[in-house]
Amino acid sequence: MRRFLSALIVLGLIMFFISTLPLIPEFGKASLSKVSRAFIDKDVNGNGGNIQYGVSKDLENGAANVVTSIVVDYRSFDTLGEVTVLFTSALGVGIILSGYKRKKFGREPNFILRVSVGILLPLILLFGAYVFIHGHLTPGGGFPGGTIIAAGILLLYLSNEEFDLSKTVKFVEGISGSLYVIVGLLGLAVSGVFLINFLPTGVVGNLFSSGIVPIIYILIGFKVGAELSGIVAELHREG
Amino acid sequence: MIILGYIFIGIGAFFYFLGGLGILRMPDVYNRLQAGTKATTLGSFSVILGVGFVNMDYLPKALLIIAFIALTNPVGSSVLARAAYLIGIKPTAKTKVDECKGGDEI
Amino acid sequence: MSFSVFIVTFFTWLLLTSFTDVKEILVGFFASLVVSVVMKRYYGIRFDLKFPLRVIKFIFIYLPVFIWKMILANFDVAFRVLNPSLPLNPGFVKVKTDLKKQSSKLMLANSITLTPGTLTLDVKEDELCIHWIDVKSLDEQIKKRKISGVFEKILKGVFE
Amino acid sequence: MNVLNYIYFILVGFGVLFSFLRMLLGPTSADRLAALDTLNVVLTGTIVFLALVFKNGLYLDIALVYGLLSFVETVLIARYLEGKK
Repeated sequence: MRRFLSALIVLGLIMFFISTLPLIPEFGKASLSKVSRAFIDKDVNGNGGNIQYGVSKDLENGAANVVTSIVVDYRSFDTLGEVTVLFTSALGVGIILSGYKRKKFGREPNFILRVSVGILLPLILLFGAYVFIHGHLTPGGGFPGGTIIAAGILLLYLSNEEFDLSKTVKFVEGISGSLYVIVGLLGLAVSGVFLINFLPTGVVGNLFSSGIVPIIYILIGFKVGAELSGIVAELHREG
Repeated sequence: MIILGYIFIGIGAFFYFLGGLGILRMPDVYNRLQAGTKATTLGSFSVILGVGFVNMDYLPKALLIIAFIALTNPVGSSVLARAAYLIGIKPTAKTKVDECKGGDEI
Repeated sequence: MSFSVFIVTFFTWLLLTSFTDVKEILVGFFASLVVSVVMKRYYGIRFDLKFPLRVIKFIFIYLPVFIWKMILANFDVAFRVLNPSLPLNPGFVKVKTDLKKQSSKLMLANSITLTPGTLTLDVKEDELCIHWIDVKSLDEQIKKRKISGVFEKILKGVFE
Repeated sequence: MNVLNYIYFILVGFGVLFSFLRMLLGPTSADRLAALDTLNVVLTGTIVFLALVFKNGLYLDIALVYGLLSFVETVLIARYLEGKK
């Protein structure tokens, strides 16, 4: 009876979602407010015709991805705060779980898993780096890239018992966090505003086209990857 | 080339269908994994290679995804089969031979 | 830094960015340099001077056999799944292998998983525990020939 | 090429439906995880195919991320199922 009821509820929800689908506007045809239109025109997909992907140069912000330009350029100070929130939660996990002795999994790790993770891990790290280096061109960025790196570290923990990186993680985290603030202070020194985009922007769609946005995203990627890996390490140590 | 690509995609879709059917019909978890893993791996190769053929710009990344699936998919099913064997999930009654002797002495 | 990791990651980067731009290749060079410095301890494969020969052997001898066996495996699965009476005669068998290196044992296990009617459960030193969907015989020689014979010969040439 | 897309989605839809049924029915958790693993690989291939349908190469990146996460998920749950001795 319970199963039947739950199946009924799920069916009802699916019907509801399908019935709401036609209400969503088609891709690229949403009616935008003045503000979002202005931001999109400053970046790439402006329908006004004055900004084109791969042609226009020296824009105010050259990121091809509008969300990236807002997150890491116009509201970069907010992102600094978000990274701090993540840092605080990692610190909390570390404080609560520290002091326990390290336990091991009941079974010894699988041979096939251990060797294949040994082969895959550099590629996973490289893919995380790819995601956060291309954060201003593709839907990606520091946070997803860091998460991919942490997933790789999680795989390493699952397959390898004798392994610990708590020290390295803290080091990388601290370095990248303070570099973020230093980049902001450089903006303050050059133009008088904290975290301003003081580097030149190139042609939209190139790799070096968005001033300090890629640099900050690389730092965020390192920092988020280190923090999440630290959380994984603490949880694993707790058993 | 486009036609060849779509033929590959069709073959891959058929193998995906077979994989689902195998997962549903086989009697125990080991046989299910056999059917599921083989069919979906070849299906993925075929679909992704077909997409690479239809649009040549995608080909390098498609090859990368193929290599990734070729490395991870058998490992995943192998780890899962080992876990099922270690916790002692009974194979189907048709199973006659068991040289690995259950438990930890694999 | 570990040179083999560098080669693999740099090639992966080239595939990811589709060989487009000089700047991309430059950035990829540095990224794979960093990864290879970080990862020098945790890596299974070591390359040496015979590496190009191995790649050629891998592509022209291993891959065709592997793909052919995979297609056979899928027709086997199709035959079993679509047959209304489900012809099965499963069992767990042990097979010994002569391969020594870890990476070649991994490749052997993966190849066995993807070829007709077999699934590797675990590898322990030189024994593989295999779920075989259609047990033909329990004799050592026949088992080995049926399950891992071809691949073992090829992989010995490629990796060791 | 619209008809071909429909053929693909019908075949794959049946595959997804069957493995979903197994995920609901499966007597043990290993069965459910096996069905989930199959489902994930099918979905990875389908995301790659969507790159063709929507003419947008970014779906390939998404497929790579999805494949990676599904691998991590399978391994993690399998290691959890193994449990202690």
